[in-house]
Amino acid sequence: MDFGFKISPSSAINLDNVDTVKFEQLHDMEPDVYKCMACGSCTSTCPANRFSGMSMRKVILALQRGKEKDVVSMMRNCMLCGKCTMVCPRGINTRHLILSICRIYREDGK
Amino acid sequence: MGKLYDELLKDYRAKEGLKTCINCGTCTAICPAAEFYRYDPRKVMDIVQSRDEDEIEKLLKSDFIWYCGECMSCVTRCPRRNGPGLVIMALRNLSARLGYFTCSEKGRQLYPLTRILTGNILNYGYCVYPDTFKWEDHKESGPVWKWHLEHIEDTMARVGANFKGEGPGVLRKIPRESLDELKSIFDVTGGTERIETVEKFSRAKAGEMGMDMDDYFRETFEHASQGHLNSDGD
Amino acid sequence: MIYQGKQKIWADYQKEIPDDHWFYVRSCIRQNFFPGAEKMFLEICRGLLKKDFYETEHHTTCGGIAYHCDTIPQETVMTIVARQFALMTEAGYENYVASCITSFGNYIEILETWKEFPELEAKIRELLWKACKREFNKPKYVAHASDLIYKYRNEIAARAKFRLVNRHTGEPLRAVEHIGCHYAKMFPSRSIGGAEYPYVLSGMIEAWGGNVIDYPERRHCCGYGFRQYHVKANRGYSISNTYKKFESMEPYHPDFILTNCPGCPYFMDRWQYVIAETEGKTYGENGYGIPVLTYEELASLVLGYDPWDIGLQLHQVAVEPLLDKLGIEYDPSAKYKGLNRKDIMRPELPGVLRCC
Amino acid sequence: MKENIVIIGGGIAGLEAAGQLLGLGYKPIIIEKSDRLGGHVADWNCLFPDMTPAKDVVGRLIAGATEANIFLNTEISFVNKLKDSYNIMLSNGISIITKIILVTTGFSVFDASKKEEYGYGVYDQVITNRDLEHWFNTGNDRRIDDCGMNAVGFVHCVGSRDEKAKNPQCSKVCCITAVKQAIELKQKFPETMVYCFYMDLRMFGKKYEDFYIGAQRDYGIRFIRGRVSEVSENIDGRVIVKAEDTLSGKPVKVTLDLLVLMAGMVCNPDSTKVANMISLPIDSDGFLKSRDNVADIIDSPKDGIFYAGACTGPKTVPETLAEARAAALKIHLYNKTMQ
Amino acid sequence: MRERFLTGYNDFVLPFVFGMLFVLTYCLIGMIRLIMQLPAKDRKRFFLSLITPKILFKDIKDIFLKCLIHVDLWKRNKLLGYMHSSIAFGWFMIILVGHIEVFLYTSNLGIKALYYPIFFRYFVAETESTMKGSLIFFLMDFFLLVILSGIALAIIKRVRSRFFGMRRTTNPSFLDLVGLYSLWAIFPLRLLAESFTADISGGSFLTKSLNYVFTEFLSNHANMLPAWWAYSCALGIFFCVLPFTRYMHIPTEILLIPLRNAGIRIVNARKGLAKAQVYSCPSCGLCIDACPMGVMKSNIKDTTVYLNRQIRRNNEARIEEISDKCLLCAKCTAICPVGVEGDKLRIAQRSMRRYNFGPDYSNIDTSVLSEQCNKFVTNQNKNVSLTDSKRVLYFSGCMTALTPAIRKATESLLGKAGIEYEIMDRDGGICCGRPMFMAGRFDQAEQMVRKNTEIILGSGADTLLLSCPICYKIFREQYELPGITIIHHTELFGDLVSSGRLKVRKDDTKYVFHDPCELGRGCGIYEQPRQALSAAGDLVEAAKNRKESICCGGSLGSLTLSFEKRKAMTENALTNLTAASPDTIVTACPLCLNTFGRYADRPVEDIAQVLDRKTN
Repeated sequence: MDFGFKISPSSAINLDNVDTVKFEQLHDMEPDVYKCMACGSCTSTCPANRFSGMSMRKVILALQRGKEKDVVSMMRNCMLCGKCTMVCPRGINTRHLILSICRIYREDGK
Repeated sequence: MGKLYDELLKDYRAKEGLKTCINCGTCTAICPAAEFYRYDPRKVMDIVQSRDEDEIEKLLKSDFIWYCGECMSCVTRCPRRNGPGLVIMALRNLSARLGYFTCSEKGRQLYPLTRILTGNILNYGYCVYPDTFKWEDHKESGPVWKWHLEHIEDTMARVGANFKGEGPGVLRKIPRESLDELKSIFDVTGGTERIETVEKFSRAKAGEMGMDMDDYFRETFEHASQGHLNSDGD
Repeated sequence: MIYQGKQKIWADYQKEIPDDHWFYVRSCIRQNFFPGAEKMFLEICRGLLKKDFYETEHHTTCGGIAYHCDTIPQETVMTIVARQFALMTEAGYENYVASCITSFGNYIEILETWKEFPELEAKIRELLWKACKREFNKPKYVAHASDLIYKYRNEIAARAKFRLVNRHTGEPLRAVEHIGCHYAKMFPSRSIGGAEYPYVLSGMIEAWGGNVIDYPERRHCCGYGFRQYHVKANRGYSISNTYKKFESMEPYHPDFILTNCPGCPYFMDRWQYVIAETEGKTYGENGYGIPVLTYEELASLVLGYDPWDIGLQLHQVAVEPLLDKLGIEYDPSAKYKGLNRKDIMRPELPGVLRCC
Repeated sequence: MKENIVIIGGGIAGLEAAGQLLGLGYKPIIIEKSDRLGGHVADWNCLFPDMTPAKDVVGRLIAGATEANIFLNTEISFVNKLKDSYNIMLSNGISIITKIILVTTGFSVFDASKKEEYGYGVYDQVITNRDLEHWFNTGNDRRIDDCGMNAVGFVHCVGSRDEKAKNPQCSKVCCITAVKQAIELKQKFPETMVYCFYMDLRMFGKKYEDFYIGAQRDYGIRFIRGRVSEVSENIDGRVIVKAEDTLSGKPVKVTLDLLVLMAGMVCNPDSTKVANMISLPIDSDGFLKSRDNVADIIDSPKDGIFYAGACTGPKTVPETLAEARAAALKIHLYNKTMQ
Repeated sequence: MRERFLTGYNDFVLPFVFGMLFVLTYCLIGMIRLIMQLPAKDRKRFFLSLITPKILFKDIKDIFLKCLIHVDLWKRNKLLGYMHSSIAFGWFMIILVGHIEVFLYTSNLGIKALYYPIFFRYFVAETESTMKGSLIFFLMDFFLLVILSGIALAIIKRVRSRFFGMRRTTNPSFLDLVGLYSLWAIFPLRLLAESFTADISGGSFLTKSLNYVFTEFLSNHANMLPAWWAYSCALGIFFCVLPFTRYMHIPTEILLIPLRNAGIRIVNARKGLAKAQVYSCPSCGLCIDACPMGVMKSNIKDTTVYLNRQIRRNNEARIEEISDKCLLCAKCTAICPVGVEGDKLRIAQRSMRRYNFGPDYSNIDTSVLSEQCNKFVTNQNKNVSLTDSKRVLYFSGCMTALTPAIRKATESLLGKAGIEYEIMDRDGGICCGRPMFMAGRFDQAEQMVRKNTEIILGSGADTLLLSCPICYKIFREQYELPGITIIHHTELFGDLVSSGRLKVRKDDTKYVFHDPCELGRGCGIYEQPRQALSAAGDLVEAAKNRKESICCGGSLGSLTLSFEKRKAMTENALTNLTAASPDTIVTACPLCLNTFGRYADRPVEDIAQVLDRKTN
């Protein structure tokens, strides 16, 4: 029976269900990924931010929250220019991190 | 007219609800709307407290402020004694007054809501009344409700209601003089003016959308675009 | 769960409730959907317990739903409420009891706002005079009807014909309570038991022999959301919230749900029907739903009233499995009859949800 | 030097001040309500940033103060103001006349059960920072599964920065304590996922930031910026925590085997009691009011009465000790001018 | 001439013959495969070059100068140069003269031609006719001596490389050692063998003299046979191991030179030119000292010489590590005696990486970006406004956004010089593509190049001005911007200063100029910045400068070097720059400015800042 509306899935991030296998793989390659303190310097300096909403801070966060699809769409316009690496106060090598993400994760977010 | 923020702060609900937000997110964490809509009450608070006129105007014209269910769960938990739910009410009030509500799909729903609810109050003295609670518009009310409506004299009598009767009791007929008093209250407190404002802006919007008011009613009452709920577009 | 910990908190939220002489105002939604509940409230309080409850036909809606649907300004709702207070004052009462949680929250909120902004109260008095030529005293005490049933819970228990015990197993029934959001969330101190572990319904269940189950989403809103239900386009929000609650309570296998809010039993009852029809999922045993009762209905049942006299036939979810557990005798053929067993047909049966 | 100096409170501030005063040739009197010295620090296991064992610190302080007159299990019954001195009547019947009082009554740990939504005292698996330290010390707590746990959470700012809890102040040390405890827990249970729910991380002290970086990089502790809104218990008795992941703007929930509440420092009711007896003012944050919060934090507005430590606000151990030393010196100079 | 043995054969030639045949076959097959691996276009180009006299002449000249004389090494260090050329040239001469000798006196060699010239002295006896060849005898002994002196130096170098201007040398592999020792053994053994027979077959000052010494002890000529066997064996072993050692560079370089002269570039990371380069690496280790990463010992194994070795071994894990770590400063390329392009080789390796997804810029609407910088285009008809002066479009670049002082100074100078300009990326733009290119993701870089090209061509400018050498390099190399001059601000300001359009006040500040990798080695700009700086103050030079300038350590080239690990490199670069105690370090790259600024003990400025401060 169609009532004209339906149940919507929750937007809440359930950390119990987040698959961390790939993130652990990433962490093995990029131990510094844990060092992000979400200051947002990378986002504010990113030239791709205005085009695809790229934000390294959000990328790191989204990966830990199992939102891989968001990551791929944010990274769509990353130019690998290295500004985020330059400004990161925690010295995270974000450029290599980006390349590693491109190697580990897949476009369909799987 | 003054600046939007100042205008907003004239509302007692904003006065009560907006102190200083520290962006801790306690409100969003338990917000039923944040869980299913693309909505974050913390951001609403942050925008309002930023006093950024452009952002506040955008907010007033957006769907964002219409997602709240006014359950007030946020009020319980805020460590700074804010009431995001109250601020939302003030924002909606302002949006309705200024006619900004017609700029968003969820805002435009104010038209059917006003027609149904104020109609019920002024005609019957109830917010919800069987004569206007049609099964066709509320299929979820189930076959029981359909049956109940079809035999309402009997079902009401069976449980001892005073349906449309004189004197006190369940769903009694509210005396004419009381309804007149309600109308008078609406007239002096701005209730009538609000109904007219909503009507006026909705009429303009309906014209813009090329609809007559009945179509506009159905459209705003029934239509939900993609992108509001979290499930949309994923 | 540490019960003593909850008791400690309950001790901090006990309010004094006058025993008698109340001015009673009704709930819009309950009159529509659970007309028997309000009838039973007065029946129990007046008829059984011999308390003084006054009702006037001149009272109206408090306007709370319209207000929370943002269709009327704050001044309008305040003046409507002021008129209700004027009716109380004119009738010579000081204790005001509301049948509706939205109203209850509305009254409390208005009184608190007036306390904080006395100029607003003065303005409303002026407006009321202008509109209706009435004056009012603020009630000395505002209660919700469930507060009173809570208060009388032991008296009711003493007269009870049934206890909330499964007749077949002898085990106490597992009850889930759901408190209307506006009962305690805005002003926890005006409630019984506070906002986090409200005691008003738990107290009844305990007093009548049942077991209260605490489940993770107990505090979550039923999903009414005012405009999120009244506008058809938004009802996905409403059902999603209820669904979340049912998913959370499912592992505890509750025997029934007790509510104190007008909307909540309607939504928790009807959304079970919609979930069953759209998702094919039912939460009760054997394809039934979980019966959702109001506190008056439950009180009436334990007091031995006939289930069809109190209007349980107007629930979509069948209450019969609960009645069987309680050992309450009922006449299945009388369920959908009118007065004097007048045949008025019966509702269609839903496709998935099992009903009687 | 016959002058009586009364130190109210035998925590680390009282002990350190007593030790210093002994060194200056005084014979201070310590009045301690409980049956042992060392105050809250004695309940702790290790202290940041160098993980110094708390018992070493307390042990050294006690050793340095043994020469003082120490009254344990003693409370102040009342205080009479004489012309230029105070007559202090103790619960053990002794009365002391003194011109100099040092208030080192310290703080109380916020009663976490007051934050009802976190369910301390209601849910089995919710403990406080203090409970955790107790477990570090004794290894004895049925709530902590020695076989390891799946996930543990820390909630910062419990009863701090919270107007509803009537304590809008930052409790200063909880951030670093949470990070410290998270690391210690992770050292014991390396497989456990540890989450910290914070509003701001206030890593102001020496080497605190290193601690924080280490917690992230070396221990993989997950920091979630969002205040926990509600805790509930699931059918297995584990707790479900709800917060907003404010950095992604989405509600977040997680099921935990243990939730540690970082209960903050609030003013010790005993401080208030003492303050009432000697008519000392209370500051707007609920702690004792100093003559000046910048230049004269250890001076009360009354001559001859001094403060040291957390009775005037949340303090770290080194800050408390520094104040105690400063107070001892101030008392010494005050005594000289009196003569 | 008289043959001592009628057969003209002895078994001892077999090791040599076998080795020789093996190595010749190996090299021939290798060469054919390599040439076949070239893209068809390149292959055609290569063959064409071989019949183009000018290029052919250059090939021959280069092979002679580089392979035999090792001119590059002479320039670097005389001793090192002599060592290499003595062995290479000496051996070449011995082979040449030996063959001349054989062909002068013998005919109808047949199969014997394979070994006869090598072991000539064993098979022939001295006669009247051979006596006429005393010049040849002398030459043979002379070159042998030359070689022996080279070998002696080589042995010393193994112990004390510092004498040869090298701080560090490579760690030879086992086969390298076998090759090395057999090579070292060849010539002393030849001396020994020829000396034994010098009284019969003749000889000159070296062999004859030694023969006298030997005959004192050993009169039986039968004793000479083991010496000849040993000589042949040493040769045989050397040739057999040659393909598997660094000595493979000897034949490969002969191929590499014509390939390079034909203008072929690295396309495939492992095939064609890349392969030729890898095998041309003589493992001399010059790149080790050149590498700026070398300040940290752990990085020594990540230099180009080791990259080549790992590529030859197909050690993928190490190849990835080495190629990703490199700063791409290209200094190894600049100093490599055989012309291995360490930077390009690494970028090629990076391009082999497989990614699951990659950026895509098709969604970026360039028209929005164009609108921000189309001041030279008149609105109505989209025509370029015609003004006489330069229409400069200034692309400051991503990195300059982090050093706004450069942009501010540049704008100010442009204003002072009265040049009409427009900024292309005032609110950020699209990256030039060079960093992406350096990561080996060519397609993505190409997309960015196209997007920027659209914007630039639509801007109506005639000059594209750049502040960042990283951008500058890719704009010069990959962009096709017809009618638009691409210049770096050092060039522009250098010209403006020389032409007097910018009047710079000179004072006695001592400046040192740091040549940014991409500007100097990358684009060959060395003079203009120095000219401009000389006008502003006293220009001193760094210990290593220009082509050998040391990378600041901040380069985007490296993908893996962490922030902390770069510090030592920056400090080393700073020590080099401050050798002459300058007051101010001047650079012309935002990245260098940023990096040096972090650790320098004295002011670091961009050249634009210096000039701006000193002009009115």
